Amino acid sequence: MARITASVYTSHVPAIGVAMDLGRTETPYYAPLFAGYRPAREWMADNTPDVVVLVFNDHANAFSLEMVPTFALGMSARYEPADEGWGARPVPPVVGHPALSAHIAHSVIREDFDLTLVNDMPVDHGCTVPLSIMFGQPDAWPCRVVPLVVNVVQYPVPSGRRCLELGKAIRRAVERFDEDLDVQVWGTGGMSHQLQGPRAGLINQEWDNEFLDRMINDPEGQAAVEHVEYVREAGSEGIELVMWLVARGAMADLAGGGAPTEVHRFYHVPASNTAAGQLILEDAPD
Amino acid sequence: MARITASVYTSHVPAIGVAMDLGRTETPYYAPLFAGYRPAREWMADNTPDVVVLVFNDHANAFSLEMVPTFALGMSARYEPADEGWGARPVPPVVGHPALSAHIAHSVIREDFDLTLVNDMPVDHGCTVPLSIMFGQPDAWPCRVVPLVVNVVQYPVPSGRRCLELGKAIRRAVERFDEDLDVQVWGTGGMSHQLQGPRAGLINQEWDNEFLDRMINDPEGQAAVEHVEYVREAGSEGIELVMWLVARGAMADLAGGGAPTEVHRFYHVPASNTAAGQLILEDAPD
Amino acid sequence: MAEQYVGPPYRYQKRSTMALDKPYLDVPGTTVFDTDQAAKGYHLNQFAMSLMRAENRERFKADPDACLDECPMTGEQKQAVRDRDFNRMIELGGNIYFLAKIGATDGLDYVQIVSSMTENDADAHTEMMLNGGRSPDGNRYLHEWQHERERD
Amino acid sequence: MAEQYVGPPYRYQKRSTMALDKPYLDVPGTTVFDTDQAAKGYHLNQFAMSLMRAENRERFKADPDACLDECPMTGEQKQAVRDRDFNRMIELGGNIYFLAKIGATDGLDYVQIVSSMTENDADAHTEMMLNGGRSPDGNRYLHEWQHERERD
Ligand SMILES: [Fe+3]
Ligand SMILES: [Fe+3]
Repeated sequence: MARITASVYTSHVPAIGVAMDLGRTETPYYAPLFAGYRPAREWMADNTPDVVVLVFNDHANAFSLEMVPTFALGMSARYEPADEGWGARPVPPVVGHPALSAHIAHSVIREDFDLTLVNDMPVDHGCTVPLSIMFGQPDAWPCRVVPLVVNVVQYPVPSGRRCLELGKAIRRAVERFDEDLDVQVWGTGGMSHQLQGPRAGLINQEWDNEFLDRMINDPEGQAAVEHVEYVREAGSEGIELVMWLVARGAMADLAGGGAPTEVHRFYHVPASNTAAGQLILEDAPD
Repeated sequence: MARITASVYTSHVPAIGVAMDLGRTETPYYAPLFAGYRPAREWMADNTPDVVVLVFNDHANAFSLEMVPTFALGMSARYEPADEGWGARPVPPVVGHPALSAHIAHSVIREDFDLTLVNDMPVDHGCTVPLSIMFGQPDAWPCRVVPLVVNVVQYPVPSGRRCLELGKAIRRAVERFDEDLDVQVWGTGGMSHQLQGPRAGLINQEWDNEFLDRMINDPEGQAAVEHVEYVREAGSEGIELVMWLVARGAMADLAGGGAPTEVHRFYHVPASNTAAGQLILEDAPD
Repeated sequence: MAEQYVGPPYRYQKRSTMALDKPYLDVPGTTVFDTDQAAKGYHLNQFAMSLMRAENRERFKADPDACLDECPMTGEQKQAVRDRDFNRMIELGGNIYFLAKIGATDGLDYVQIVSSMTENDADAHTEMMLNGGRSPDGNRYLHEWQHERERD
Repeated sequence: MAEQYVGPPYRYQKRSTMALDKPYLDVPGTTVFDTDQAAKGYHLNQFAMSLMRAENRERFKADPDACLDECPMTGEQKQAVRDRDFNRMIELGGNIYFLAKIGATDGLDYVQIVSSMTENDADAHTEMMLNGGRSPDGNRYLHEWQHERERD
């Protein structure tokens, strides 16, 4: 049977992808950021999963305003990197796991999550930058990906509570999947940033660090926090952090098991307009 | 404030629209069907609402297989009748109510329904045939429409229970809407029919009539019925009947109020490949 | 699990269940369009849906092979479209609401399209419907059709 | 309710609340992209998104007016695009992820696009970010910016 082995949390700032694509990771601006990522990559090299359920938001690349799904699950065998306006990133295509996608869809829709199932979509920096951060620049990504796309762009967006509950449902689905797979759930986006208006550039280091604390120790408490607090404290695009709760919901402690082990935590300002955070939690052994 | 006044249930067979569009309603084949609809039209003439929340499924017209939303809510001011392959129906455009759509979206997403919001879509016979059945052939439809599109085509489809609960949430949303509006919820589709395979043409009159009974007296019981029973007993496309539960969920008795009044019930076989059913329930007075 | 049976009037093969719970696999003469079927029939259905546009219908009528050749369907799917074999299209991942647009392009209505999948022609199908439709009795479970086959 | 205030550096007008509960309206210098904004900005955003395609970017660079004239945006929205006034585009229903493709077409990166909406140029913005970014203190509530205006 499949099992959840860990959850990974990371910002997915496009500029981080650009820095890698253009070979600028050792510049004075970026060297401290990539130094901070190094332990995560080392851990990942020893703990590469078979599949990542990768939670991110689309940034007007796969979905136009015609249809805005709250939760969209990719069902495909392959997802191409999107051209977001600057040309597509020179990274490998993302290889899917259609059977696991279908299983998760059937399982969580039966549990009253009203997914939109997506049979064909490109993936943008929300998906490819976390892969670059964790895996570097291989010729092919070392694992398959089931993309889960959350609407955090057009309000109303789903509550933190709903995201956490979806993560719990994904854990139940994975544990019922009839194939021997190590599965990680990645929550991406954030941390504090605001990309619009006269308040753009807002960074709230204190709030971000408390968020990291609560992701480890009090996810149920964090799930009760209203959207407006994210916007006010962490910037309008800081709302992306609700997606971390999906990954956190998949950990054993929220299903009556043991607490996860913190194997890595990192926080850095700035990456372009954004505070970059990273966290890895290993799931408790059975 | 807005209020729910009644729920209306009807099949939405395309051939019924064709019969009206081509002036064939008085042929021996169709006369009994339209005679049966007459009391509903008369009641409707005296009880025309300001807005109908019209629950239907798309039949590969607004949504391709690219994205399949479980529940999609129309947000537009106007929806054009789709060309489903035979040319668009010669019926008026459907006029929306964007403010009520937005209010319902914010309200039910906050209550953990993971809607897909649709800012631009055509509407197919699932939406226009019920309007024709209830309003005849006016130059303009006499009320506004908020379309709610349910996936009953690509499995997994939402459970009957989930549909009923969505109806309850829509009632709560409507009752909080800050405008003086009479709102009806219409559940459409069904009754028994199967449009594919060697078993096509299946009709189960006994099951359909029990379904009508339970829609009146035991919607919570009906909501517990599994999809496979609909498929087995009422044909593969009989699954459309789960959409009636959304409308039923909006009635007062499921929110602690009085039982609805049955003002009309009608059942007829056949309309093309389908058993046609119709039901009108007036909401209990406050 | 791969089950095979023959129901009137078409030879018919059930898919393997894979990891999903599919209680609907034991309904005879019926293919539930689920995510597995959708994956298999993606291009077939998207092709059929393209016939929503009048200009695509005209093009398909004028030069069906050119239209089919542009589409990344399988050869089997293309042949089923050429044959207008709706049961075969459904077996290969088609869904009736998509496929109906192929029938619409030919000027067929739903009764004509639907009856083509059964033992009846359109007139006999209409007659059956006027007489109350196909009874559910004997048509609920696979084994009921398998018994029928054994009796043949 | 129609509230008006001036925050650095742009004149800025809040929308009416309508029937929706919008607690985010009292965050200064910030427009939350909600269903009302999406309705207002539908064509503006769809236009911007069309610039995902390289050929549309080339066409827009070669003949911006022709591209804008084809699009059912309002005259105000078209002017805001011509002016590359991102604050104004956002006020008129634009969302930054859509609008960023207009900046991308000009060869701008996110720092350049984003800083254009603030009191800083790109270099000063980068400097601010290196120094820890804009502090939340004094930037949480509308009234904090209104006080600032009164002090001016
Ligand atoms: Fe993002
Ligand atoms: Fe239907």
